Amino acid sequence: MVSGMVDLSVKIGDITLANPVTPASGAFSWEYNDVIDLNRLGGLVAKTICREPRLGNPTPRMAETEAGIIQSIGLPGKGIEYFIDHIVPEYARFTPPLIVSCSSDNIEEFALLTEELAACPDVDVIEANISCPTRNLTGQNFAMHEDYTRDAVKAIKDKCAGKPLWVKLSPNAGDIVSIAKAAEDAGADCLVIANTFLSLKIRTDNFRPALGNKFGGLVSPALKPIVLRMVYQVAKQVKIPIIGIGGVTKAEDVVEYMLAGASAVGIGYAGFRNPTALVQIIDDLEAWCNERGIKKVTDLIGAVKDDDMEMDPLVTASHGV
Amino acid sequence: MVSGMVDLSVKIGDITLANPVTPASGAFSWEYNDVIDLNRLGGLVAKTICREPRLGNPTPRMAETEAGIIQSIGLPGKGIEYFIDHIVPEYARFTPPLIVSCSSDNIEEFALLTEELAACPDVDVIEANISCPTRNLTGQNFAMHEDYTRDAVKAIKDKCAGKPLWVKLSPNAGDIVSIAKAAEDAGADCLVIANTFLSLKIRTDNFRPALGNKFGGLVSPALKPIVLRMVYQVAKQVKIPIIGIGGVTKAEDVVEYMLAGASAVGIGYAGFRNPTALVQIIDDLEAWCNERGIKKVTDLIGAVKDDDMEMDPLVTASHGV
Amino acid sequence: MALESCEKYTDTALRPGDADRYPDRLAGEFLGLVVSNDWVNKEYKHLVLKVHDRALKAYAGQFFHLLCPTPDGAEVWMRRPMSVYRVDKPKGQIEFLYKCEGRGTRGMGMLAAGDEFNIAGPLGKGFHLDPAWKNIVVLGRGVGLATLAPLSQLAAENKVGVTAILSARNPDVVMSKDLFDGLGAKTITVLDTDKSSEVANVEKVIEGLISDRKADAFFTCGSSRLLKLMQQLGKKHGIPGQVAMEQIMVCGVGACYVCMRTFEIDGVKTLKRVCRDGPVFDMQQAVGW
Amino acid sequence: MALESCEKYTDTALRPGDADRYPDRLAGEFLGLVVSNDWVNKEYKHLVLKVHDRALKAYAGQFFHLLCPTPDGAEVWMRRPMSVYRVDKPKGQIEFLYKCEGRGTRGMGMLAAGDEFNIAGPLGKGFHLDPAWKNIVVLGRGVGLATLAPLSQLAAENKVGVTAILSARNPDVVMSKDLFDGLGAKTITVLDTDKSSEVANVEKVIEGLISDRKADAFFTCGSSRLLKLMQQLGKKHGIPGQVAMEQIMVCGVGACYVCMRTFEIDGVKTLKRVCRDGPVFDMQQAVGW
Ligand SMILES: Cc1cc2nc3c(=O)[nH]c(=O)nc-3n(C[C@H](O)[C@H](O)[C@H](O)COP(=O)(O)OP(=O)(O)OC[C@H]3O[C@@H](n4cnc5c(N)ncnc54)[C@H](O)[C@@H]3O)c2cc1C
Ligand SMILES: Cc1cc2nc3c(=O)[nH]c(=O)nc-3n(C[C@H](O)[C@H](O)[C@H](O)COP(=O)(O)OP(=O)(O)OC[C@H]3O[C@@H](n4cnc5c(N)ncnc54)[C@H](O)[C@@H]3O)c2cc1C
Ligand SMILES: Cc1cc2nc3c(=O)[nH]c(=O)nc-3n(C[C@H](O)[C@H](O)[C@H](O)COP(=O)(O)O)c2cc1C
Ligand SMILES: Cc1cc2nc3c(=O)[nH]c(=O)nc-3n(C[C@H](O)[C@H](O)[C@H](O)COP(=O)(O)O)c2cc1C
Ligand code: FES
Ligand code: FES
Repeated sequence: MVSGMVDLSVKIGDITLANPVTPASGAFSWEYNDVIDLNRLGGLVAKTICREPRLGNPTPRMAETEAGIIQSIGLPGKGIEYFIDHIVPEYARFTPPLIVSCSSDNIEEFALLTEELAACPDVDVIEANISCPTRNLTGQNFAMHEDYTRDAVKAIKDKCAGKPLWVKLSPNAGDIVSIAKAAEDAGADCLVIANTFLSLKIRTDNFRPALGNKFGGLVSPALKPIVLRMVYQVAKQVKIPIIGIGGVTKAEDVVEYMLAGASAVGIGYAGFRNPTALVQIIDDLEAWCNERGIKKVTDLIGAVKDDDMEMDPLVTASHGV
Repeated sequence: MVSGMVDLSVKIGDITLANPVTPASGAFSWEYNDVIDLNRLGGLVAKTICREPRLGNPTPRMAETEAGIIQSIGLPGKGIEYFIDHIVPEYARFTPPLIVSCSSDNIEEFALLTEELAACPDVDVIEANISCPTRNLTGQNFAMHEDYTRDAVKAIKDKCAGKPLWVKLSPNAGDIVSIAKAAEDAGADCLVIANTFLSLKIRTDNFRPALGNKFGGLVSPALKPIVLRMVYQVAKQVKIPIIGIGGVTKAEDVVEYMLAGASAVGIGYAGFRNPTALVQIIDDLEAWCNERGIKKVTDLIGAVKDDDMEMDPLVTASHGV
Repeated sequence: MALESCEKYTDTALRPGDADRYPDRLAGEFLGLVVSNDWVNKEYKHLVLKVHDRALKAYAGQFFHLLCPTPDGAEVWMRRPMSVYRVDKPKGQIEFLYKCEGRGTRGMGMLAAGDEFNIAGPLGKGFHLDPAWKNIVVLGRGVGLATLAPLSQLAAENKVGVTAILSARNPDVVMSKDLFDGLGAKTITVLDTDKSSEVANVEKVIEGLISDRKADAFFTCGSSRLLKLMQQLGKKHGIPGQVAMEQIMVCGVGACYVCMRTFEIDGVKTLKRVCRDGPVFDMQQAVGW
Repeated sequence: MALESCEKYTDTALRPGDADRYPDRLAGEFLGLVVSNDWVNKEYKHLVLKVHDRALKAYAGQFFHLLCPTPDGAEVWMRRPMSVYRVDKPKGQIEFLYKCEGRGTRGMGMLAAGDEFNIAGPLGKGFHLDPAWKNIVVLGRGVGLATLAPLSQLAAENKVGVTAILSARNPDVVMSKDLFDGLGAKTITVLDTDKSSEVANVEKVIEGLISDRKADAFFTCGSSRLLKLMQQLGKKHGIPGQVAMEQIMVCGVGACYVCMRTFEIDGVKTLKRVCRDGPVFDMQQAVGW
């Protein structure tokens, strides 16, 4: 690895990340410090917290599928008070900015929760998870609808006390671009694209759903091309930065998301598969940039070459493989 | 394989399929007769035909992804006249019912096309492909919207001359249930769920989209849990039969789709991977049913056991793994 | 003309002998080198791995999270948790005893000497030996014995006497007897074939040990039935106990809240993470295995 | 307690010796048994497979669609098309010559004697030899020679003389010379290292063959530059020709319309499927390789 040449830092609004690699909410906790050096990460992203204590969903909460896993956790947690008193301090020991994901299915409660978090000095960013597909049985959430998104984001933004608000969108929405624009209009400072795909597995041995909650969110490297398409479409239509989440397993995937228009990425699955993956991806990304003489990783953002595509099939078919 | 016990036949409206395994449109042609016995299949499904000749999309039309492929063919074909004169007779040599998929982005043209197909005696079923994500550059199509779906299906149904109309929906829609109901209301006799997921791959060696058409449809066994969830949700809300398409690679997947509420399945990817897969899946399905003493495969339709699920996490967590 | 490859996943794990940038971390990701992987009977295999020093920190009751090779050309998507069966510090080796059953463990069964195997750990809270205990009773069945076996080593190191009751379907699948024997434990085998494994008989055996003051603490793993028996006897005689639990896992480090089990503490039911709050728990708090 | 396995894919292909329910089908899916898989130079390997009788129907210019093993633990999702390099009917074997490059071909490179390898075919339209032709010229470069090599066999069987011009970067990667030589072809090697492979020189060589009446038809594969040269010379002298094309494939049987190339017929450009309309096409109709 050639080192010390490329500048890996990216700015998401006023927040500077030392590099564009962050964990995805719910797939990370300070406990990973047992295995990796958390100070290497672009950011620390806490698991989505709800205002009241929640036990979460029935077990089993995970099942393997043909190519990936479905999971349904149901946002368990000990509530906002415990979180601020006991969990924020765990993260505060480390240097990267702390992004706290939070959620509610009630706008007023969401606003209250935001207010409480914003008042906590160690919280650098509020990430509104308006897209968890498994917090209730129907899979519905604000991010499925343009109007709900706008209303929720407005109410939350009001209570951020000037702290940046990132909004996590759903890949289950039909028109991601309209929803992204609604979130931007309502004051989101960054869009996190995307949460998990609402899914079902039925066991053929006992004819029962494989998960205790019936539905679960599908997580798989296979899904990257879908989410990448969403990031690409949204990036063409909004001005705020985007964090791409879905199927990143290697440095080239970070590059691909950035080319499509993301400023950074979030990683879940890959860190489960290889607990040291995030650190390795940062190292590999640095090496990748240095090998190509890329001086600032931000040069990659939106750099896809898509403006001179040949649309005559008779011409393109005669190009080499 | 124990043979001759289970009755594998299923009825989709008035059409009887000898078994619930059909190819998916665009992933099949009579040319597969070089490799397998087409008379074994539940149905023959022709590639989507458009009224006018089309060259299709620029190459490359396929790229491998982390777990699957993206493809963008663009509905090439020689037009309806050639189709009826030269391609229908190729299929007519075989015994299973012929399902002809057709498409247009214009409702009047769609209706005309339907009329021409319905007049052809060898065509048994008309499948309206209102969901191809790559026939134009935006990925838009009727099946993204409830209203467009209703209008298109109504106009098409009018010209079916009494032949069954199957309507193929899009997994890119946000609210598949509403769209399914709109199609049912408008006269669809069966819902085909689903087409491919709009996706993008960007090459990190040259920063260009990997496909000539930029966007492509993602095809992968990984996607089965998403489509299965859609089939399950729709089956609870409509009365017409459903054909599940997405990631079927083995007999258990057919069972899983049927448990979720499908009456039959369509198969694309698995037949590309293993050209003999469909025949093998039929054999395996027969053996699977016979081993379990299932007398009619139709007993599986909607037989998922989901009505006595334990929703208290404190109780379920104490059940064994 | 070359298209991009679609290779996935970086592999970053420490190999035996690699310099360790973070020697103080409790756990890590390692590429173990397979020394041997042999059948111990028709169902179980025994895997010996040469590992990086950091992996040798594992102690009894902890587990590793294993990235199993594929048995069938398709990928195995999630790691599999597996108790440490034995740590051999002088040789720089750790060992696993496992049942070849599903995709992951069958994939594991394919490993051959010289292969690399990616493991993450050591993870979780292991067994605890109170210095006041002179004699403990270990009761296990099936694969549960793989988890309990290293207790014999721990006890030997702490000069604590062990009686190990090994329950099995038939004499062919009795496991770990040699390991317990070799470390000075007294072993009692109970079998389904001669009905000696029935709860009533096991109860008699344990009551005997209690009378003989050979039961300062109870340890179990692998059977709800046996857990219940030990809970009853523990409560009756005021004997403390520990149980090692299992649950489907994703992260293995305490982040994802997938691996929940129910526990009852002072009459209140709650959920705990098997991977980090356990896998070893206070026996009386466990609500079913 | 066992969870469902998530094994994928049925495997149904015919093994050598299996009874054939459909012996008349033109193609099939086969599990070939690897006889050998050796390096022929630093970049290319030569795979010999024992196959089911139905697979032996393959003729020169046809291809098989190969389900490559994984080089890296993740799955290879699409088959790879590969020309038949040689059919050895007496031994019941077919052979491939291939460049180890991307994931699929590197996976293929890992095959060892005794392994099974899933192939589908034979597919496509191969080379055609006109009974009127006495002498043909074969011009190929790199992996293109793997496709052209079986022409020598076909020509030998039809008592047609062959001149094979083998173009290569350097003497180490000249391929198939032995195969051509062994079947009585005259081989001419042209190299980048001594510049003999430059178009002007190759043109001179071919013009010489035309003067000597050794060029009743042209065959090429693997290089746009050489295709263009042969097109020009063919047009100039009225010599017919055939070219074998490549394109990314999905189905390989003509159903999916992924493998399109542009052809010009009577001034009108059109798309054709490499897998079924080809891979061998009329040389004058090809628009770039
Ligand atoms: C802390 C701990 C220690 C363990 N120690 C051992 C041991 O030493 N030896 C041994 O043979 N087994 C042990 N197990 C059980 C072992 O993890 C499972 O047998 C294994 O995961 C099954 O994987 P599979 O691919 O063979 O089965 P599959 O049925 O194909 O697995 C499918 C999924 O279910 C999960 N799963 C299945 N059974 C279990 C289980 N009992 N516990 C947790 N997850 C499960 C798998 O991890 C996988 O995610 C232990 C489990 C835990 C939690
Ligand atoms: C009819 C035909 C016959 C062929 N015969 C031979 C042969 O005898 N020997 C040989 O070495 N090669 C041959 N090729 C090329 C061979 O198919 C590719 O080298 C191979 O597919 C590359 O796969 P990969 O996984 O190594 O490369 P990757 O770059 O990882 O492949 C990625 C994708 O692109 C496709 N692809 C890449 N290169 C080509 C290509 N040139 N043609 C078609 N698809 C491609 C692959 O199939 C795959 O889908 C032939 C191609 C065709 C179409
Ligand atoms: C076990 C698990 C728990 C998750 N919990 C949360 C959560 O609490 N909040 C949230 O916004 N996303 C949650 N997610 C979604 C991830 O943040 C991420 O969007 C998703 O895993 C896709 O990224 P990946 O492909 O890199 O895994 C969770 C995902 C998993 C697998
Ligand atoms: C190469 C290719 C071409 C396709 N063409 C069509 C088409 O013409 N019409 C259509 O309705 N669906 C088309 N599809 C979608 C398939 O019919 C099917 O919905 C999809 O492949 C998902 O099923 P699978 O997971 O079994 O492949 C195509 C898919 C592929 C891979
Ligand atoms: S497996 Fe993630 S918390 Fe236990
Ligand atoms: S590869 Fe499908 S038509 Fe050629």
